[in-house]
Amino acid sequence: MSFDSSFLETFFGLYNDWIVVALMMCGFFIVIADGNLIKKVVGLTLFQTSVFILYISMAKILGASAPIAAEGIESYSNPLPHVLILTAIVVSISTTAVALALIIRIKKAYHTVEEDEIQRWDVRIHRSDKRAKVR
Amino acid sequence: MLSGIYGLLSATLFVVLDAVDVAFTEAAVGAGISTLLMLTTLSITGRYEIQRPKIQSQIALVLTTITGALLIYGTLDMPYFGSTDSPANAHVADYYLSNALGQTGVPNFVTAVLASYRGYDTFGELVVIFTAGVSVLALLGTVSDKTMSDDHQPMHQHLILRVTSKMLIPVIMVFGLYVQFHGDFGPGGGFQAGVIFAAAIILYCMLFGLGVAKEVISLGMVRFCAALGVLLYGAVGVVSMLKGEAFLNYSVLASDALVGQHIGIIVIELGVGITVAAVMISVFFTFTGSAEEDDSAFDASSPSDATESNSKQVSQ
Amino acid sequence: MFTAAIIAILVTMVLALTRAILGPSLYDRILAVNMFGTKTVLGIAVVGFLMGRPDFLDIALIYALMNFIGVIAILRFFEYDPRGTTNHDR
Amino acid sequence: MIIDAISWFCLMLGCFFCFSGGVGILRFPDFFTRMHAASVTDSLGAILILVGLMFQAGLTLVTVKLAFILLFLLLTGPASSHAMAKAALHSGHKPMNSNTSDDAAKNSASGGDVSNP
Repeated sequence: MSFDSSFLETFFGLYNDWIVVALMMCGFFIVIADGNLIKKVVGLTLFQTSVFILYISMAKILGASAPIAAEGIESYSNPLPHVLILTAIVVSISTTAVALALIIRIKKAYHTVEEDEIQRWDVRIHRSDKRAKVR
Repeated sequence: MLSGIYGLLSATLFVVLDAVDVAFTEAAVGAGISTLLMLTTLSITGRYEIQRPKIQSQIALVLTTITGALLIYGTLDMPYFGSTDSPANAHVADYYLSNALGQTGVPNFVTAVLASYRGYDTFGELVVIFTAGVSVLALLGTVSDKTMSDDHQPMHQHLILRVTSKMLIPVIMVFGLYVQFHGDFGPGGGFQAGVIFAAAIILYCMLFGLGVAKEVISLGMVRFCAALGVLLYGAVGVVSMLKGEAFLNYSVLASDALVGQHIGIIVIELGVGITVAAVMISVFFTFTGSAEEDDSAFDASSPSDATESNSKQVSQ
Repeated sequence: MFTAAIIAILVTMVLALTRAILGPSLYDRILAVNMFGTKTVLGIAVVGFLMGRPDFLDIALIYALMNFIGVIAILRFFEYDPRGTTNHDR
Repeated sequence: MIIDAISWFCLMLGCFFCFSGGVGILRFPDFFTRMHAASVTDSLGAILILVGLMFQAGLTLVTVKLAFILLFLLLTGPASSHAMAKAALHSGHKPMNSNTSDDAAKNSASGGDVSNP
């Protein structure tokens, strides 16, 4: 019985972290299991989002309100993680844009966005390079 | 896959809702711009995908499960959700919460911390965004200037959509300005306003074609604005240095410290807004430009890059 | 009462999400996502009232905007494709 | 008091419409009926819920913002529904357009989110 209640307490104390872990692992799974480069980028954004949620849930204080000063409100949530994540979101979209631009370039050069096909191309080009040098 | 992105991000917004400013940014960036960029890329690369052997994903699944279990084991030591005395809430946050209103005169704590206390940090982020915009231009920008003069209007079938959007675009822009300058008092600020402003232009570009949109706001001007915003931010810092204080200390900008803070925050938020909007617009223009160039290449049935890569394999 | 409204909206969102995942055609999914977005807007508005701080309405407004732009973007990029089909490779 | 009652009535009715729309989008057999369910209840539910909230807020800036949201939803909702219906009609009326059976098979293999008439 006591074990049960302590487990429940842990669960309600930490469920935000567990959600973050689940999301993060979804993103991680997509990144390592999928060969499609766009899907990898989607996985990365998922991963990033889970980190955002981690920070924001850390900043939350139960019973507190959004950090904008107003009359009659005593306690506010912690504004510092909000600031960090606000800028991080905009930076993440910029980096995502760069990644997507790279993918477009890859598509134009290789005519595919699948990782193993790209590697096959690379290997083939490398071999033909070697052959040319031997000659 | 398409809606997956969208639905997930909107769900994120709900989770994040206790942080107003962050929710705002996430709504504008995560649900809006990032989906747009993904869609553009997807329309260029095509939705083709090969099936992979099952075993590979099973290995990945095992790996992620192990990592996840380890992480959950690690969370057992974390402070409980919403607790007041957790380390994250203990140190500098109290200082901000009790002093920000008196020192900066800005009721929105997030804006106060973002623009005033952590001004260096935000400047760095802004430079990162600018750099990202520059590198996208460096990667794809060379191709997009050729397709300036196409009268290819992608959605001319949708008359109702076009009329509605024409009505909405000015409203969106005014809303963007409101968010920009109301950021001191409510949720909002330069980052969000920049994204909203960019969204209005992007909407126009999607409905009326890239050529028309470029006549409204030319690529050169967008590039100029991207640099202008960063310079504006830096200039505020330099001016405060010239007045004998530290870099980005706004208190010396006017005779009264509070007024100085106010001026400084408004100007740097403006700089942030201009740069973010310009970078987003230029990224979208570049992406769409390379998509349309792709189209015209295929229309002419002489895909130049295809022959190029063919020649690569033949010649070697 | 606000709680009841939120629960109703959440249930509707779940239903829409189910359709978005099941959805046999692309358009079903777009429709469901659009509906999900509208419900999110309403949900944010109601949550703002529930928490006693209706400052959140700006977020609802921008969410409505982004929803619209998203739907247009999907239609724009996957409907009248000049090449006829999006996956012409191979 | 009366205003409160009206507001609750509007909210509950709006929730009912939302919910019925949700059931409709899940249960109806094909795309156009689903679209009917979704878009009609979307507009009606949004109007009722937002008007209910407006009664709660009284005459403040909040009401103005709510009115803006309402205006926005009323403009964009039908417009995007119309565009969607039109797009679906276009791709539905030419059953094999741009989708040779070969392509369609590939699509359904790659994720199955292309209509396969």
